Amino acid sequence: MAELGLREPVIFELSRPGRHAGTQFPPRVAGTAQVPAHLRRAAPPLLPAVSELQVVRHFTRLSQMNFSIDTHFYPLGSCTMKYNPKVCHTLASLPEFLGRHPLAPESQGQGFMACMYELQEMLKDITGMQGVSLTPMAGAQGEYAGVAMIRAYHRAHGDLARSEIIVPQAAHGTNPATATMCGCSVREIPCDANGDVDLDALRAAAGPQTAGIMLTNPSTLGVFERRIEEVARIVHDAGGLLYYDGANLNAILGKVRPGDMGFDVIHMNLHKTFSTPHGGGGPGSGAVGVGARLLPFLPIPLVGREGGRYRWLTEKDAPQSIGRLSGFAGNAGVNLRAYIYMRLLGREGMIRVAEYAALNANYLMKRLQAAGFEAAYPGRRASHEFIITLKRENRDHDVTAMDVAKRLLDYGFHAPTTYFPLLVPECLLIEPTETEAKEDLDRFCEAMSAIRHEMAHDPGKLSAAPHTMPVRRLDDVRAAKQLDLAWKPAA
Amino acid sequence: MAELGLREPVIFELSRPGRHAGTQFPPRVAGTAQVPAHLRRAAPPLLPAVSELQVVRHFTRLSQMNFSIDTHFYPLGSCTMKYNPKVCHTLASLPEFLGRHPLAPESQGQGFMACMYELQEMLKDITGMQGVSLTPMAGAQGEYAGVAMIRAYHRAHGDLARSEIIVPQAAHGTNPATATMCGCSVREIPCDANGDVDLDALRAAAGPQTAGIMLTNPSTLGVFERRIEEVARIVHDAGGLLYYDGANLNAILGKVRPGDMGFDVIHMNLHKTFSTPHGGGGPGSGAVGVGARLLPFLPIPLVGREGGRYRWLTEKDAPQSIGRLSGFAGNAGVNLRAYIYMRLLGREGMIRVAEYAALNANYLMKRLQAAGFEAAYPGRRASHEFIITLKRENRDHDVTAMDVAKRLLDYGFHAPTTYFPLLVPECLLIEPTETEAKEDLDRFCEAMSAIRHEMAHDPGKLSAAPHTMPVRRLDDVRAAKQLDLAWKPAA
Amino acid sequence: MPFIPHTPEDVAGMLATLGAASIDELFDEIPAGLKGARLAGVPPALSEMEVARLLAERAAQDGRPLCFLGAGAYEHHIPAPVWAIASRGEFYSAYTPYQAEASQGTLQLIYEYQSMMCGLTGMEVSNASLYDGASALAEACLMAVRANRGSNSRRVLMPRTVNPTYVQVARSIAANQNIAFEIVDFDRALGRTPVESLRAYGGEDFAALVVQQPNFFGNLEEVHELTDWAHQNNVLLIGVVNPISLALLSAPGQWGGRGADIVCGEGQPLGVPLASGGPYFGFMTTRMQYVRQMPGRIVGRTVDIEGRPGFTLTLQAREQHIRRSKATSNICTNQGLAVTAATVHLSLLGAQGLERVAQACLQRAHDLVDALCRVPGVKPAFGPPGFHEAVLTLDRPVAPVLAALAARGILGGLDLTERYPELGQALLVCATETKTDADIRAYAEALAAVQGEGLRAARGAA
Amino acid sequence: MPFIPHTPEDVAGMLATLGAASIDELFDEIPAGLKGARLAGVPPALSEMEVARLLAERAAQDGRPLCFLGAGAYEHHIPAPVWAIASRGEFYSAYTPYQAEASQGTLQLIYEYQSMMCGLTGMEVSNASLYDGASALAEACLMAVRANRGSNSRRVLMPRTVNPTYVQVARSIAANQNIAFEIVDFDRALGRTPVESLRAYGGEDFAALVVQQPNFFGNLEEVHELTDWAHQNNVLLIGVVNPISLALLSAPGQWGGRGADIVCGEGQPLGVPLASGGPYFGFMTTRMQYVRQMPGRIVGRTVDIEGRPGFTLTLQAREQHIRRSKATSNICTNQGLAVTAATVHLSLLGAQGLERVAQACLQRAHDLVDALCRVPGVKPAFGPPGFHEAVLTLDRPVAPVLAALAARGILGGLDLTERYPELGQALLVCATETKTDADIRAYAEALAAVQGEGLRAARGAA
Ligand SMILES: Cc1ncc(COP(=O)(O)O)c(C=O)c1O
Ligand SMILES: Cc1ncc(COP(=O)(O)O)c(C=O)c1O
Repeated sequence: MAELGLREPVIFELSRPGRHAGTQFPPRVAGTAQVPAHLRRAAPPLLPAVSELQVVRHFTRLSQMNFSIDTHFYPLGSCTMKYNPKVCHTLASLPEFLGRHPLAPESQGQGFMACMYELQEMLKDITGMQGVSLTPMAGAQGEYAGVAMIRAYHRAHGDLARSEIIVPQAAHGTNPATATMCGCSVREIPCDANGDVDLDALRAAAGPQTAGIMLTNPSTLGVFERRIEEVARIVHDAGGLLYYDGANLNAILGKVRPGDMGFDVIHMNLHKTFSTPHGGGGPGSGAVGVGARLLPFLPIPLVGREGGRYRWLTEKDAPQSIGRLSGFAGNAGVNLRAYIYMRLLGREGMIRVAEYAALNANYLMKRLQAAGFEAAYPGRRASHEFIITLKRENRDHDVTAMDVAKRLLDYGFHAPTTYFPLLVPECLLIEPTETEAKEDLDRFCEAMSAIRHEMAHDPGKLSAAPHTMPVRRLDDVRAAKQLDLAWKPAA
Repeated sequence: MAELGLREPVIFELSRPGRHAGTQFPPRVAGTAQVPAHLRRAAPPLLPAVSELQVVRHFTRLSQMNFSIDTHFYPLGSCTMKYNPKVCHTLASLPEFLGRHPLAPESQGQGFMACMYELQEMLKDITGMQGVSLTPMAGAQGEYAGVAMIRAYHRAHGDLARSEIIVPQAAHGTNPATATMCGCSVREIPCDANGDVDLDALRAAAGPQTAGIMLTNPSTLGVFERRIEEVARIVHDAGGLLYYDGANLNAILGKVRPGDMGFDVIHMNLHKTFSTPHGGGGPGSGAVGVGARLLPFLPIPLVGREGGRYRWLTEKDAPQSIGRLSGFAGNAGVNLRAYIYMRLLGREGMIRVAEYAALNANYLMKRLQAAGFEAAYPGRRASHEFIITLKRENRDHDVTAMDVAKRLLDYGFHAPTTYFPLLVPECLLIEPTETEAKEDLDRFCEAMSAIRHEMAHDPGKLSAAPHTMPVRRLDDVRAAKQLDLAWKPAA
Repeated sequence: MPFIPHTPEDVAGMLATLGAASIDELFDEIPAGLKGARLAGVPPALSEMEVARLLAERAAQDGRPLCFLGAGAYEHHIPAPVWAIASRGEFYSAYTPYQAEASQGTLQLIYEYQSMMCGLTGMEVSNASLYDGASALAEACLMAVRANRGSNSRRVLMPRTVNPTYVQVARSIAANQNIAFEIVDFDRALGRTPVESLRAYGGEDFAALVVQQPNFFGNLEEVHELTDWAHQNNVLLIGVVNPISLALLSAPGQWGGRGADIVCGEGQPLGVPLASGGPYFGFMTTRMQYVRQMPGRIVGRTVDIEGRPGFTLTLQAREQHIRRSKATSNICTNQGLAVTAATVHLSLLGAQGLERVAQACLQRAHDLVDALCRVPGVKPAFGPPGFHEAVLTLDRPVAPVLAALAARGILGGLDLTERYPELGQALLVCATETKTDADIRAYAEALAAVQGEGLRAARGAA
Repeated sequence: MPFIPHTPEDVAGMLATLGAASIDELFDEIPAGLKGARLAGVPPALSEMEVARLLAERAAQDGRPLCFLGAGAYEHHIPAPVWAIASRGEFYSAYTPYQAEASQGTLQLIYEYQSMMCGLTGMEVSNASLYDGASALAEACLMAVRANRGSNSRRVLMPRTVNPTYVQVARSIAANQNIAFEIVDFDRALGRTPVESLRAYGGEDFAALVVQQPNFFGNLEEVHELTDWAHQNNVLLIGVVNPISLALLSAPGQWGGRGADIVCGEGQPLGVPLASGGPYFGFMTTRMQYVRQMPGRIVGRTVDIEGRPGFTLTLQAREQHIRRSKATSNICTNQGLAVTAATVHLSLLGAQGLERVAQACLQRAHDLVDALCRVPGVKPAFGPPGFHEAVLTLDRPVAPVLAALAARGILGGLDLTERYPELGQALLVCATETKTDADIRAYAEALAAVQGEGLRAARGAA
C-alpha cells in the first residue's frame, strides 16, 4: 500500500449497489401516476451509488488538486485572474435571488431588475456606448451578438454584400470563429513589428464587402493600438463597423472608452474585468454595448424603466432585435455578481483597476527583462499584460515555453498563457492583474530566474516538469488518439 | 528559491503599512464623538495590514494543511469523528437565525425556540431522563453542571458532607478535573482486567462522604460496563448519585438509555453523537439531562411551552437552579445543528447509529487482530471503539504508539487517539464511527499491516515519521521550554 | 484601495524601477485626445456593509412566492453539499483547466460529469457543457448540419411542441448560417407530434429532426416512432431532454432502433438554482462517430510520463483557439461551475435518488392537475401530464387570473395564449417534488377564489 | 440509510468476519433487562428537503427586526470572507489539533489568533479561547485566586457596572470553590465605579478586582486609577473588555502603572453572528508570568526534526487530559470555529479597519442618544456614551414601550428596571456601525409615536 498521494479514484469506483445518500431523496409520494410502458426507461442510468460523506470527501479532495486564485498567483494572460470578492457570491446567493423563477412576473422582480438596469447604465457609461444588453452568456456569445448586429445593420440598410469580417492576426480565436459562426468570411490582416495593425494591409482589405473589423485594444499582444482613430476612419470610410473585443477591458477601465475610440459595438467579459468567478471554465457573461446605429438590434430581453418601475423589453419593444440568445435572460447570476463588484469599486475604484493592472504588468515586464528574458515588444508599454518570448532559450537550451510553464507549477505559480498569440514564437502571455502584491510579483521573478538557471544547469528538470503536482506531465497525444471520454465499468 | 511546499508565512509577515482590505471598513460617520484623551489608546494594536485576497489565500492555504472529516478517515477514539452533514450548517446559517439577538423578545423567537424545545424533548426521550438543559457549552461544562447539581441536591437535603466524587481510572481527564472545579475531592477506583469497574473497590470507596460517581458506559476502554445495575445500587445505597458522561452516546443510541441504567444525570456531547462540527477545537454543546430528583437544579435558561407558545424559563421559574453557565443560552447554533441532524436521522436513523458504529468498530478490531495487533480487551465486544495496545511491538521493535500514529498520517489516515486511556500501555483508541465505508476500514487495515511490516524491516520510517506532511515531527519539548506563543516583529 | 494591495512605498518603488514619474505615464501610448473617462454614471464606492444591505433590501422586494412555473426552469431540492462544494475557492476561482497538471480536480470532475451525462442519456460521448439548454439546441442544429454526411440540406424539422424560446434562440444563432427550420404541427387532442405529420416531408432532404421529450406541454412524444422515421429518411435525430425525467423515460440512446444521434438539453434541474434564469448549463451528448463535430470542451483520461492516470482537455483541434475560423463553434468559456454543481448533485442522488425525484415530479403533476381541474372552469388541455408539466384551459382570459394569484403569493404558471392561440385560454402549470399536498391545496383554493371572484365580478357587471 | 454507507453485502461480509448472526448480537454484553429504547419521542426521519422547508418556516417566524439591543452581544458587519473560510470543511470538520503535523492549518491559525489578541489587549500571552465572555470571567476569577501568590483570599471585588449576567455565571462557576464576590457600588451620576468606593476595602485581602471597560452601561471606567489601586493593595486586576473598543481605548496592558494582570471578554464582536447567543468565544490574555495558571489550550511555535518552523499545542501539563484533577480548568473542547472566524475578521480589518469600526460605533451611539433624547419623556441616565451603549430613562414603565416598539419591528434595547431598580425606568440602548442615520431616525420616530400613544392613552384614561 502506497503512502498518501493526492490521487483520488474516479467516483464510480467508490460506488456499491445499495449504497446511497438517502436524506437527499424526496419523500415517497402516494399515487398511481405512471409512464406508459413503451416509453419507460429499460435499465437505470450508470450513476455512482455513494454515501454523502463519500461525495463530500471525494470532491473536497479533488478541489485540493486545483490551482486557483484563492490559492495561487495565476498570471494567465488574456484571462484576468484577479480576486473574486467573496461577497459577490454571498449576496447573489440570497435565498430570494436564488429562488426567483425567470418567468416570474415583474412584480416579483423589481429588486433584481433594479440591479440589472443599473448595471446596464454603468456599462454604458464605462464603454461610452448608448445601449447595453446583458444576455450574452460569455465573451464568445457577446461577439456573436456583436457581429450579428453588424450584419443586421447592413441588411437593414439593404447592404447585403457586406459579409466579410477583418481580423488582425493577433486576435483571440473566438473572433474568427465567431465571424464564421455568423455566416461571415474572415480576412486576417497582419500586425507590424511593434504590434500595431498594419494600416496598409487594413486599407487593402477594407472595401464594399467589409461588414466590419473585430479588434481588441490593447491587443492580445499586450500593447495599445496607437493609431486606433486611423483604423476607425479606414473601416468606417469603407462602410464597415468596428467591433471591440472587450475581454481586456481591465486594461483601460476609466482611462479611455471604446465608444470614444470610434467603436460601434463592444462585448465585455464581465467574468474577467468585473471579477465574477471563472469556475473552472465558466460561467461568464458577455454583455454587449452599442452605439446609436446598432441600438435597435440589441439582443433581447433588456431591462427598461418607466415611471419608477422596471420592465422587460422584448420582441414587441425591439422588433429589429437580433433576437434571443438564451432561454431566459442570460447568466443573470453572473451579472448580479458583476453589479455587486461594481458597486464596491465605485467610480474611483474602477479607474484604479486599469492603473494598478498596468503598473503591475509594466513592473513585472521590466523585472523579467532585467532577469534576462526577452519581451516581445520591448519598445512598448505593457498594457495590463505583456509577452515574453523564449525563442532564444529555445534555440540555446532546447527548452520550450511549455517546459517553463510546467516548471512554474513546481514553484507554486500558475503558468502564464502559452503559445498565444500564435504569431509570437515560444511565448508566455503574462497578466498579473491589479490584485496581486508587489512581493508576489517579486517572488514570481525569483522563480523565473531560478528556472532560467536550471535551463543552463539542469535542463532535465524542465523537460520533465512538473515534479510536485498530483500527476507528472500528461500525454496529450495519447489522450486524443486513444479516446477515453467516459468511465466504463470493468467488463 | 525553493519549489512549492505547503509552507505558508505567518500572516504578520504579509503585512505592509498602508495595505488594507478597505471594502470591509464601514463608511466614515460624521460627528465629533471622542474618547477622553487619558483613556485613549496610545498606539495602534499589532494586527496585520493585508489585502482581502491575501487573507483569503492565506487562510485557504492554511486550511489545506489540515486533516478533517471532509478529507480523511479520522478514527480518533472518544471523539466520534463522523460526517457533519452540510445541511446543518446551511440551515443554521439562515439569515434570520444568524441575525437573532439573544435578548430579542420571545415574540421574535418562536421559530428558534420551537427547535430548542423539541430538541430538549428528544434528548429526554433518548436518555430516559425527565428534564434537559441545553446551556452547557461543551462536554466539560455539562459535567460541571452535572456535578454542581449533585452538590446542590445534597445541599438541599442538608447533606453537606458529601463532597467526594468517585471516578474510575479509565475516566476522561475532564471527569476528575470537573470534580475539582466543583470543589469536590476525587477518589479514583481501578478497573479489572476485563475493563469493568472493580466492584470491591467501589464498595470500599462509597460511603457517607460520597457525592456521586462519574461513569461513562461504554467506558473509554471501549467496553460496556456489564454490572452497571450493581454499580448503581452500590452508589445509590451509599446515598450518592450517578453521573453519566455521555460523550460516548454514539455507542448506545437507541440500544439502552442511561436513565434506565440508573443514572441520575447525564451530559451529552452533541458535537460528537449529534454530529455538529468540531471546528478544529469546538464549539461543542454539552446538554445535560436529569432524573426527577435533580429536575429543580437544572441550569437555566430552559425553553418551556405554555398554550402553544414557547417561553424562557429563568431564575424565577427555577429558584433552586444551579444558575447560569453562559452569557445567554449556551451554544445555540450548535444546538440548532444537532436539532437538524436529529430530524434528519429520525427514530430509525438514530437506532442505526449505534448499530453501525458498533459493527464498524468490532469489524475493524477483528481485522486488526487478524493482522497481528493485540486488542486490549480481546475477550470483549468492542463498543463504538476499541483499544489496540502496542506494548509487544514496543518491546520487540522499540516503536511507540506515537510512531505508528505519525506514520499513519503518511498513509492518509488521521491517527487514532494515543496514550489514552492512560492505564493501557502504548495504546491506540480507535473509533471508526458509522459513517465510514467498509472499504475505508479495509484500507486502514492495509496501512496498519504495512506499518507492521515496516516495524520489522524499516523501523527508521516509523521513528522519523511523518514524511509527507507540511512539517516533519515537531519538537514538543522545545515548544514548552522556549515558549513562542505570539508573533513578534523582528527587532 | 478596494482589492488593490499596493502601499505608497510599493508604488514609489515600482515606478522607480520603471523610471516613470507617475502611473498615468504608463498610459502615454493612448492618444491624448481619447484619454480620460469621467465615469459620471458610476456611483461612488460603497463599503461591503452598505452593498450587503442594499442587496438584502432588493432581494426582500422580490419575496419568495409559491412557484408553479416551469417552462424550462424547474424548482428542485438542491442538497446542501452541492453548493458547499461548488463554492470552494479551488473550484470557484479557477480558470478553464488549461494547465492540466495544476487542474486535476476540475478535469477529473468534468470527466466524471461526462460519464454521468453519457449514462443518463445512453450516449457515448459528452462535452463539458454549453451555455444553456436553448443555445445547446442551436449548437445541436449546427452540428447536425455538419455531421449529416448523407444530407446536403441546411433545413431542420422543428415541431411546435419544442420549447418556443429554444426555437427562437436556435433561429437567432443558426439563421446567420442560412439554416432554416421547418415547423411541424402537433396533434391538438394529444398535444404531441404525430409521426403522420412527418410523412408529408417524406422524400425531402433534411439535416435533422428535433424531438423534445417530455415536450413543452409536459406530454410524452412517441420517440421511438419519430426516431425511426428520421433514420429511415437519412435525417439525424436531435433529442431535447429533461435530465431528471430520464430516470423514468427511455434513454435517448435507446430511442427507436438506433437511438438518437445528438442529445441536448437544459442542465438546470441538476442542482442549479432558478436564480432568474442563469447561470444554467446546456449539456450535449452524441455518438462517438460524431465526436469531432461536437462543439465545446472535452476532457479525456490519459497517463502521465510515469504511467499514472490523469485527465486533460482533448480533441482541442475542434476548438476556436486552435482551429480559429474553422472551429466547430466559437464557444470558449462555458458553464464550469454549474457543471460542478450538477456533478455533485448527480453523485448524491445516484440512479435511485433520481428515480425517486422523477417519480415524485410525475405524481405531483398529476395531483396538481387533478386538484386544479376540480375548480369550476378549469380543464386539462390534453391527457394526463407526461412528466411534471401540463396545459390547462380556463374559461376566461389567463393573464388577470395569474395576476390575481401572484397578488396572493402564488406563481400560477405560464400564460400560453399568445404563443399557442389555437389552444385558447391556456396555462402551463408545473409541480415538482418540492410541492406538498398543502401547496397544491393552497393553489387550488386560491384559484377557486380567484375564479369565484371573477364570476361574481362578471355577475355584478351583468 | 441516512449517512451510513453500508450495503447489505457489506453488512453480511462484516458479520461473517465477526462470526455474528446479526448486528444486535454485538450488543449482547448489555444486560437484557436494560436493552431496548423505543424512542417514541423522536419523530420519524425527514428528508433534507423537508427539514430545509421546516427550518425556513421557523426562521421566517422570527423575522429580521431592526436591532438596538446590545448588552453583551453586538451586531456588526461580518465580511463575507470570514465565514466562507471558516465554513471550509478542513476547518469546520477537523478535531482539536492533537496530531500537530496533520493540523498545521488550525495550529498556525490559532498562533496567529493568539498574536492578535495579545496585540489588541497589550498582553504577553493568550490562550486559544474559552467558551464565552461570561465563563471567561469565571475562569479569570479562578485563575486570579490561583495566581495571586501575595494573597490568601478567595474573595474578588466585583463592581455592579460589570455585566450582571457575567456576575451570575462567575458565581455559578466559582461559588463551588468557595470563591466569594464583594459587590462594589457605582456612582449614580456618572455610571461608573469610583476609586473612592474601593478605598473602604483598603487593608482587606482580596485576590482580584474586576473592571469592565466600557462597562455594562456603556460608560468608561477610570481604568488607570482602578488598576493602580489594585496593585497598591496586592490585588490582581482582571479587565473585561470589548475587543472592538480596544481600537480606541487604552490597551489593558497599559492600564495604570503596571497594566492589567488578566484580560478577558466576549469575542463575539469579532466576526461572530448574533445567532441567539452562541457559539461565541471567550478570550483571555495575561502576563507571561501567569501562563502556567491559564486555563485552556495554548499553541506554540517550535521546529520539526529538520529545523523547519511548525506549530503545536503546548503547556499541556496545565490541562485536564494530563493533569486530571489538578488541572487549571476542566475545559477541553473550546470555540475553535469562532476563533477561526475572528482571526479572519481581524486580518481583514487590521488596526485601521478596527479603528474605523470603533469610531463609527462611538459616533452612532452618540447620534442615537441625541435622537432618542429629543423624544419627550426620554433622558440620558448618565453622560454621553463611552462606546456603543448608553442608559436612558423613560417617564413611564419600560416594558410596554419595548413591546410596542417590537410590534413595529424595532428591538429598542434592554429593560434595566429589575436589574438596576435604583436607576428607575431605565433602558440600555446600543448602536453599532451597522446603524444608519435612517435607522436611528426610524427608532426615534417609532419611540415618539409610542410615547405619544401612551400619552394619549393616559389622557384618554384620565
Ligand atoms: C481576447 C479575448 N476575446 C474573447 C474571449 C472569449 O471570451 P469567453 O471565453 O468568455 O467566450 C477571450 C477569453 O477567453 C479573450 O481573452
Ligand atoms: C469521554 C469524554 N468525556 C468528556 C469529554 C469532554 O467533552 P468536551 O471536550 O466537549 O468538553 C470528552 C471529549 O473530549 C470525552 O471523550
